[in-house]
Amino acid sequence: MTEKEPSMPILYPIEGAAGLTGDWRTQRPIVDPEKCKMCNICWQYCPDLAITAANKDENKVIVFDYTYCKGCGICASECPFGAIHMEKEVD
Amino acid sequence: MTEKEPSMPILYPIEGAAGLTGDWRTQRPIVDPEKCKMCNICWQYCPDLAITAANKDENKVIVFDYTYCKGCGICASECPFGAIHMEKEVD
Amino acid sequence: MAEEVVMLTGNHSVSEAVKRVKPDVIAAYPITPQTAIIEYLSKLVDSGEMDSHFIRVESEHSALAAVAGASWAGARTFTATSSQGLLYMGEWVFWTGYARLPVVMAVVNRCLAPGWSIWVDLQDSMAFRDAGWIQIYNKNNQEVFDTTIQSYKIAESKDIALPVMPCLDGFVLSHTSSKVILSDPEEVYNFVGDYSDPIIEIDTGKPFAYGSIVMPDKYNKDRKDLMEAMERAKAKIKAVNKEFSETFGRTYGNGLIEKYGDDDADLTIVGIGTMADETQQAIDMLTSEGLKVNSVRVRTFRPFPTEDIIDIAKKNHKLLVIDRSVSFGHEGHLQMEIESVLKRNSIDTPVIGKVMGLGGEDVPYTRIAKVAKENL
Amino acid sequence: MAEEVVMLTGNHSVSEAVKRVKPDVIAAYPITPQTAIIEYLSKLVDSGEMDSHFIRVESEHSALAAVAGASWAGARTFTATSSQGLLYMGEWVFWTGYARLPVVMAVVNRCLAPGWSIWVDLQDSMAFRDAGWIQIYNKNNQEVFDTTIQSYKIAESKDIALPVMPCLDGFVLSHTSSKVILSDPEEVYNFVGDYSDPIIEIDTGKPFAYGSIVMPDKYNKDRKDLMEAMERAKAKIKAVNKEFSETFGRTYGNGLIEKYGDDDADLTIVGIGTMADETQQAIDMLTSEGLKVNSVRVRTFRPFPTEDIIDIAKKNHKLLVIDRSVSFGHEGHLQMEIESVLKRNSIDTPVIGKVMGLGGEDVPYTRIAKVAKENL
Amino acid sequence: MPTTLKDLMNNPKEALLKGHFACAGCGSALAFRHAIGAIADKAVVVIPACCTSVYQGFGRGVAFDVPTINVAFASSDAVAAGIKHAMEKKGKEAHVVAWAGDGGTADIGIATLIGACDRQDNILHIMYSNNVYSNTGGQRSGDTPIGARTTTTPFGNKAQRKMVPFIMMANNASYVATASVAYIPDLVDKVKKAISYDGFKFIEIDASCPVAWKSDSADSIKVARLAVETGVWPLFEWDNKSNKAVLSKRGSKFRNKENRKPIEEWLNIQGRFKGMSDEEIKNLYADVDRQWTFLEKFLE
Amino acid sequence: MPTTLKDLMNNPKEALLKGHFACAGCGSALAFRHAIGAIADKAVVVIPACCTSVYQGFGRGVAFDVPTINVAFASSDAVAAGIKHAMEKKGKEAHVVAWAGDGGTADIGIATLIGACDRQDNILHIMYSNNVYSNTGGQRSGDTPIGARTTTTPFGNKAQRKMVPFIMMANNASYVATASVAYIPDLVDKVKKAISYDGFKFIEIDASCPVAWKSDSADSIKVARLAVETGVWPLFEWDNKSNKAVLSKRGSKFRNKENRKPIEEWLNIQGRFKGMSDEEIKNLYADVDRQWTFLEKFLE
Amino acid sequence: MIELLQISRGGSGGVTGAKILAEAAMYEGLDSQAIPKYGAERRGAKVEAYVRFDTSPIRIHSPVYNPTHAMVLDSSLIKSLEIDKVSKDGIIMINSSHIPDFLKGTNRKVAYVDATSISKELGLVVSGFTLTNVTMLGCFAKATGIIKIENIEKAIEKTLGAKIAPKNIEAARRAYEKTKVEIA
Amino acid sequence: MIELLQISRGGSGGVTGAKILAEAAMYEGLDSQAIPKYGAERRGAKVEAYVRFDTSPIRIHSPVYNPTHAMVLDSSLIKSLEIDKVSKDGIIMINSSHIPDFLKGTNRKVAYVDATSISKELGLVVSGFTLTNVTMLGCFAKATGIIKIENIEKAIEKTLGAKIAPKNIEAARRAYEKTKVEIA
Ligand SMILES: Cc1ncc(C[n+]2csc(CCOP(=O)(O)OP(=O)(O)O)c2C)c(N)n1
Ligand SMILES: Cc1ncc(C[n+]2csc(CCOP(=O)(O)OP(=O)(O)O)c2C)c(N)n1
Ligand code: SF4
Ligand code: SF4
Ligand code: SF4
Ligand code: SF4
Ligand code: SF4
Ligand code: SF4
Ligand SMILES: [Mg+2]
Ligand SMILES: [Mg+2]
Repeated sequence: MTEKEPSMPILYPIEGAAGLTGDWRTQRPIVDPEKCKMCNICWQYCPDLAITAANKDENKVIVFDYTYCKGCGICASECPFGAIHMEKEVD
Repeated sequence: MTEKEPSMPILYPIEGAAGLTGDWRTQRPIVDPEKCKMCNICWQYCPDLAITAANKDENKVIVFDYTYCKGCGICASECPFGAIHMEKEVD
Repeated sequence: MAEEVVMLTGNHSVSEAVKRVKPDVIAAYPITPQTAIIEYLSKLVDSGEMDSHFIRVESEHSALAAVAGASWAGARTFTATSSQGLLYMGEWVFWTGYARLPVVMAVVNRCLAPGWSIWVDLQDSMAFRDAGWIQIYNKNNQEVFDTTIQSYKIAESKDIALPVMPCLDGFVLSHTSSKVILSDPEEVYNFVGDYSDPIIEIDTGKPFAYGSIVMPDKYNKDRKDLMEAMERAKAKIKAVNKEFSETFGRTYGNGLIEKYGDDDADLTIVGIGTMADETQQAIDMLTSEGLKVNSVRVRTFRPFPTEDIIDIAKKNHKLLVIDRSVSFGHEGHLQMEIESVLKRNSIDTPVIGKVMGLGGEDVPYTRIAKVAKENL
Repeated sequence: MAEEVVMLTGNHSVSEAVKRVKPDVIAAYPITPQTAIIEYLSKLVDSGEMDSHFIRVESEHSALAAVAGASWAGARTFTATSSQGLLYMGEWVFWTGYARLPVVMAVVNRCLAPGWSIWVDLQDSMAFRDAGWIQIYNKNNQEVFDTTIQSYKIAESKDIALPVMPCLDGFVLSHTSSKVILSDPEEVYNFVGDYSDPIIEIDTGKPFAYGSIVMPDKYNKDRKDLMEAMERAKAKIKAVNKEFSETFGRTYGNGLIEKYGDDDADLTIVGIGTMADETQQAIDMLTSEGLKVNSVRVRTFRPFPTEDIIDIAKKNHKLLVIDRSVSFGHEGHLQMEIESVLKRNSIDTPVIGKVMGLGGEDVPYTRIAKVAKENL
Repeated sequence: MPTTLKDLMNNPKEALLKGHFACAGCGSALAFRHAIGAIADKAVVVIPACCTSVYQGFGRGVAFDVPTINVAFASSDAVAAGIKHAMEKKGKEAHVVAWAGDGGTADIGIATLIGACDRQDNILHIMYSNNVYSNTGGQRSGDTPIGARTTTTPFGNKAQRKMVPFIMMANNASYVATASVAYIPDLVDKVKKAISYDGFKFIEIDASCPVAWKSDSADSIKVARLAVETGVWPLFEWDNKSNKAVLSKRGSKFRNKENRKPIEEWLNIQGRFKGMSDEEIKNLYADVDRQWTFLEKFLE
Repeated sequence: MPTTLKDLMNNPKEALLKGHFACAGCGSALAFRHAIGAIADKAVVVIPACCTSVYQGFGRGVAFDVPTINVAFASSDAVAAGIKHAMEKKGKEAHVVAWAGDGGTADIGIATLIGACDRQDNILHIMYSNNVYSNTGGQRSGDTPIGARTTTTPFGNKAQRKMVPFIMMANNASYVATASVAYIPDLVDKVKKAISYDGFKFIEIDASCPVAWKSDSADSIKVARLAVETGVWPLFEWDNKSNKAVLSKRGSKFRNKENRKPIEEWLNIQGRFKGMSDEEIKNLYADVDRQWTFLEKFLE
Repeated sequence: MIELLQISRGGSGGVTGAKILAEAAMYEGLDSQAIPKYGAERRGAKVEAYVRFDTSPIRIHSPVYNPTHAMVLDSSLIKSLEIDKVSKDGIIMINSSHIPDFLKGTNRKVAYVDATSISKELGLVVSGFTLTNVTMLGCFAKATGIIKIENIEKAIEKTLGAKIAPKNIEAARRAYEKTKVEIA
Repeated sequence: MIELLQISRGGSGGVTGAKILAEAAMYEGLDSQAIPKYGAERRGAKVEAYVRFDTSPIRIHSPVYNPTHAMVLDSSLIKSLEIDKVSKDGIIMINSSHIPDFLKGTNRKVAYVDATSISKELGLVVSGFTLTNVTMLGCFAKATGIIKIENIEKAIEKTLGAKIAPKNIEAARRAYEKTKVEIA
């Protein structure tokens, strides 16, 4: 045995540490660009960082990252303008 | 081995559990029967239960139990009437 | 209510046994994979199905402390833990053993951190093999149920007066459902007996002080008696196993070890826990290939079944000892102790040791068979 | 400041060594008979004589936790405990060992309760022989000083990365004053080296996570490396002992064991701690009576000096192993492990085991000599 | 200047990465994202056994972009203190945070917590409370509200709720605050304020757990907001310089009982309170009153 | 009816016997004598490692005439709870008392203490404080006053004093009180009152230790009295029904700072404060003020 | 010995389903085991469980590596099934109204039934999750023939209790009737 | 090997005295040990300590059972001395102005000096306790001749430091001069 560094339980930061958690989703959030006022309340409340913030200056509404969005529905519940709704995932 | 009861570290209450602690004393309390008003303040404060309480009805002043009195001097300090003083133990 | 045949996890098997022996006081703290045991007992107590006091303590240290307190007060008690929880109550594990309190504590074996792992190995309970506890390792959920019951009968007999730790492999038994015969509650209770004449009992009318400072002579007297009680426990465990078998028709070897296959084998695989059960499958496979192999499951690691190990070693030609725990800086636990027994008794039978299955690593019987063949 | 020759207790010897290696962080909790170690260090820190942080924790569990935290952050650390304190930090003892943190913790051996006793036996540190710590048992205060220094050099080398536990008999060493040569602080520091390239170091610029959940394969990889590090530690301890001897002129056998008397004895007394030192007196007495006896002191119990034990057993005719600790339900610790080594290596030399000196029982050399004669 | 949503968005570094292992709708993960995110460049987190040890992910890597040390259950603050002392000794700057659940804080971990507070170790303890031992399947903790059905109180918890913030005030922490996942900028403010204090700082966050609370994951914010609006969870700050408590802006109007929503609104959207008797509800109201009475003593 | 000296003298049973192993002038032994003596016929005491484990005597027998269980340091309340539950289950009456030092209460034992309080286990915890770990030779505890020289703070303790009674109030014990060996009838009153409450009760007694305090053994009462008269040790009671604190008769006038003696009078008869700097004395005054400020919130 | 691999999503009752199946086997006179794959379960995430059946006592404690049969409770999970590990003679049971593309051309024996619809019809929905665990037991009984539907029903009754059992029994029975077995 | 039993009262510095003696022996070129009797010490209660001296390294760790010499720091403790255990050739050293009755007729070699008076004269009093521990070292030097008074002084200096040492050295020296040795 010539190994020099001790073997230790160390992990490093990566995206997708628990896999592509979008797979867990049974319903998905959909934004209505008409209704979105780009307030980013939804962005703030997403526990999964699965919302790319809206940008008023560039007039861009929010975008979901379905690779990781678990479909909790918080964004839909919390959007003050009812701009998000949840849809059942289809197989 | 026929012993039935398990061997356990159990002790029972006795007087003199730590021996005759009067031996530790380097000074001893002496009561002045003239001054003692039988208020029993000293009795109350003795951590060693080495004072037999005074009895006003029977006109008995306090008595020290030198077998156990460690000579702390609390009784002398606390007697409101200066009825107790401490004397060096002689060999 | 009579005997029931049910599909049950190991954890539930513990709880069902505990329910039947009617402890006065239970105190426990949750930890994976032990939780279901105490959740079920909480429910039985809160619903009134069990007439016990359940103390929801804030840690394992307090769990065993509370249970020990109750035991000093003459109560029948129960607790359960696992892994880090067992370590966290470590001071009390020794305390309870040295104090000769007949506490029963189920240990759901799980390996120790770090890395963090919730799966089985036996490092946790093995760390307390010095502590004055009887340790009984189980092979399946039926045995878990039966051993838990037996534990009370062993612990509470005055000539033993030792705490007992029934151990079950985490997840592999604790969370796996299999068939369990739940004996009639009344019969079980009668088998164990009530605990009305306790080993020790606090009584405000008859003060005593427990555990004050002791001088070395008294200290050694107590330890010697503990050592002897462990020795006596061997016969006791065998007797209880026999009586249990007469009453309920189920038996686990001679109580201390369980043999499988014929004597005079070229190789005897000695193991513990579920791996030793799975070994029997390997033995069948190897035997069917014409090999002369058999196996032994060590059921009680404390007291250590010295005489049985001698017997096995004498009757067979080579031992392959499989450990699921190890003392870092030396060897596997079973291996070391078996070797020491053979050495002490000048028995030449060779011993080969293997440590396998740490950190929940699965060891299928095919692998056991392979290792056996390599060492035949 | 140069070398000093002083009259010192074992506890002070530890502190003087610690002072010289300049730990960054010390955390400890008082317990008899360890207290003087930390009282002295508190004083040195508060007076500015030592440039360390001293954390006055609220328990032993937190003492080792704090020290481990500091070690993760790349600090050189120190703590000390005893008996119940060691048990109370038990979870962290395993944690530190498994985490490969190069912590040094002096253990002042004291027996376990109940009954309550503050005197020596080795039951406390022996309870952690599985935990992945190097354990070095000392015979006198000079060795206590020297071992504490050596511990850092062993623990902090990258190919070892294991915590080290220098052990000293409570009161018998901790409170007894005897002559100790305190080596020059600068020389000591140079011998140990600084700890500027730590085993591990938290860095906000380079995040990592330590101790998350691991799968069995990784878990086993880490444990295997721990096992191997223990194996490597044998050579390391020997090398450090040798280098120490070259630097300071003091040596302790080969580092793992210390032999006394000539080989080819009819009886070899194997022991540990101060009882093994006192045994030398018995050997002198017996030799002067014309008996062929010698002795071996096991200095490191972890890693276990397997090869040296083999060597001893081969060169002599009978071993009498004296334990100051025991696994209830089996036998003395040294005895079992020595027996297992001999069995494993097919060595016929007979082994006789005796457990003596529990709970602070004094075992004078005359008694050792008597037992030796009975077993010649 | 109070933190705004814009400030949050301009935060240069995230502490939590996408693809972690928390359940959908986990309040603890959300709290971690923002609380640790607010100090991500210099944070070191110490995590005792709890859901956070699991949701950081496993096997391939971790979802935390800050140094993370997972430790034994009853020791987060001691480890954090050790780290902080070592880093100070080595001249390195860091905000060392003990991030623990309610169990790891209020129950098994409280001796370490109080010990570190007593020494005024220069660290921040953040207790995220989901009111139970979520990681082990939802057993009662000292922070479980009266009436909650947990796996060890299947017929409803009877014991009073332990108010760790009060204990920390009594223990003279340098800064104590409560926060909620429903009020993220307020939470971030409090974290930033905490690290500006010397000595031992403590924040408890009400962090929804849809699993243990048997609530809809979409309601995770709603339920936390209702806790504040019903008076169940007072939002306040206290420091030992003033020995005074101040209600947070978003929660101040609920000091007045008349402004509070009925607690039933909070209860009814959570499965864990299903089947609560009137008696239990009465006891819960009384326990909430008790908490306010205590807090009132410290309010202006 | 408050207890009188006469009542004490008529107490049918002593809990402490002559010839125990406490040092001459030990405040703890005196406190034990009366506090446990007041309930001697039905008391069961649980004692973690502390001076009391030693002074009960050893080898031949014990000086305690009540059932006494000596237990591991960090567990007195858990053991007491276990005993109480067992005796209740068996239908036996008993006042189970966890009798512990300041170290065993405020430091290593505080998780057990708070745990039992949280569950409202029906026991009484009596903490006798000599402000250090006397049994192990006088190391600092969480209850050590600022400025005290201890064996681990040889140049004076800097950390604030931990007020366990306040922590127990914050933790909603059913009854909390402070007492002093200088006021024995008051102490006895409080013990008797405590056992009349259901649930968890807590009393802290200021118990002089001539050894650790480096004071004359004859001054054991004087020094304790001065602690009250200087305001260092407020004598009060609190219960969770009222959430109000009441100053005890003997100590009430010291609420007013003008009635207090200078703290220096208390300091000067104790060797442990020798060499205190003006700065330290100022800090001590400030810490005492802090304690009163906290207490004031609960006084009428 | 027959070994089943069951794949489901956390929160859909897979572990309970496996246990009921093992219990039904017991009534059938077989020895059996239900093994949840050990680890943290997350609602929606993939979860495995194993069931063993044998005519003699089972002494194996390992997870199942090479199942005889496989059962997938959520058709979206079919892609995660490692078909090669399933015995060539075994049956792949799936909650689907049709044979999914993924299986087509594999030449495997596939049993399928739209358990989701059945469960929904019967209101077997908990917090937005349609529970198909029990429903699919009907499919198992039909496709494998190892266990009689009556014993499945008995096990459902015992495990779920008089209150919830009837709906579930009905679901299993409907699935039993509607299950189709084909070679894909 | 020479072994000393020292008897004193808790609080009178017996342990320090023993340590200074062992240190003095070190300067004398001897190996030495100072062993406090292990246990809880109480002010005023009897306390034992032991000192060993040898020309070769000491490997014995036991307490002393059969001392060569005995030294009693407080004359009131003389009655607790088990004379039979002390070597017949040894010396019994006692802090007393005369040979106590207890020793009279024992035919033992007794060394005595009124250490209390010497200590008092020099103000060696701490919390009411007269410290005779160091003073009696002078008696030891004189009576046994094992250690030169100069080495005792050096050890006192080293242990007690420049501030307190002088008085103590003076006390030891006075005791050295005043010690009388007689057969009792
Ligand atoms: C000493 C010890 N006891 C018990 C456990 C098991 N355990 C792990 S996490 C946990 C519950 C944590 O609860 P909390 O702190 O509230 O965090 P949550 O899981 O709710 O996030 C328990 C009991 C453990 N890991 N160590
Ligand atoms: C786990 C553990 N740690 C440390 C000790 C050592 N110890 C025994 S008593 C004591 C101090 C007790 O202090 P306190 O509770 O204040 O009581 P006091 O001695 O002052 O009466 C300590 C540290 C122990 N017995 N167990
Ligand atoms: S909360 Fe609604 S309005 Fe605001 S950014 Fe999100 S989707 Fe748009
Ligand atoms: S559903 Fe949940 S996870 Fe998905 S984007 Fe909305 S808040 Fe984020
Ligand atoms: S205190 Fe004084 S007056 Fe009162 S009884 Fe005692 S001696 Fe007499
Ligand atoms: S001197 Fe002390 S021990 Fe003696 S009687 Fe007076 S108070 Fe009691
Ligand atoms: S169980 Fe609750 S706290 Fe834990 S990860 Fe899931 S939602 Fe979060
Ligand atoms: S050290 Fe103090 S508390 Fe302990 S017995 Fe002596 S006087 Fe009492
Ligand atoms: Mg929680
Ligand atoms: Mg104390």
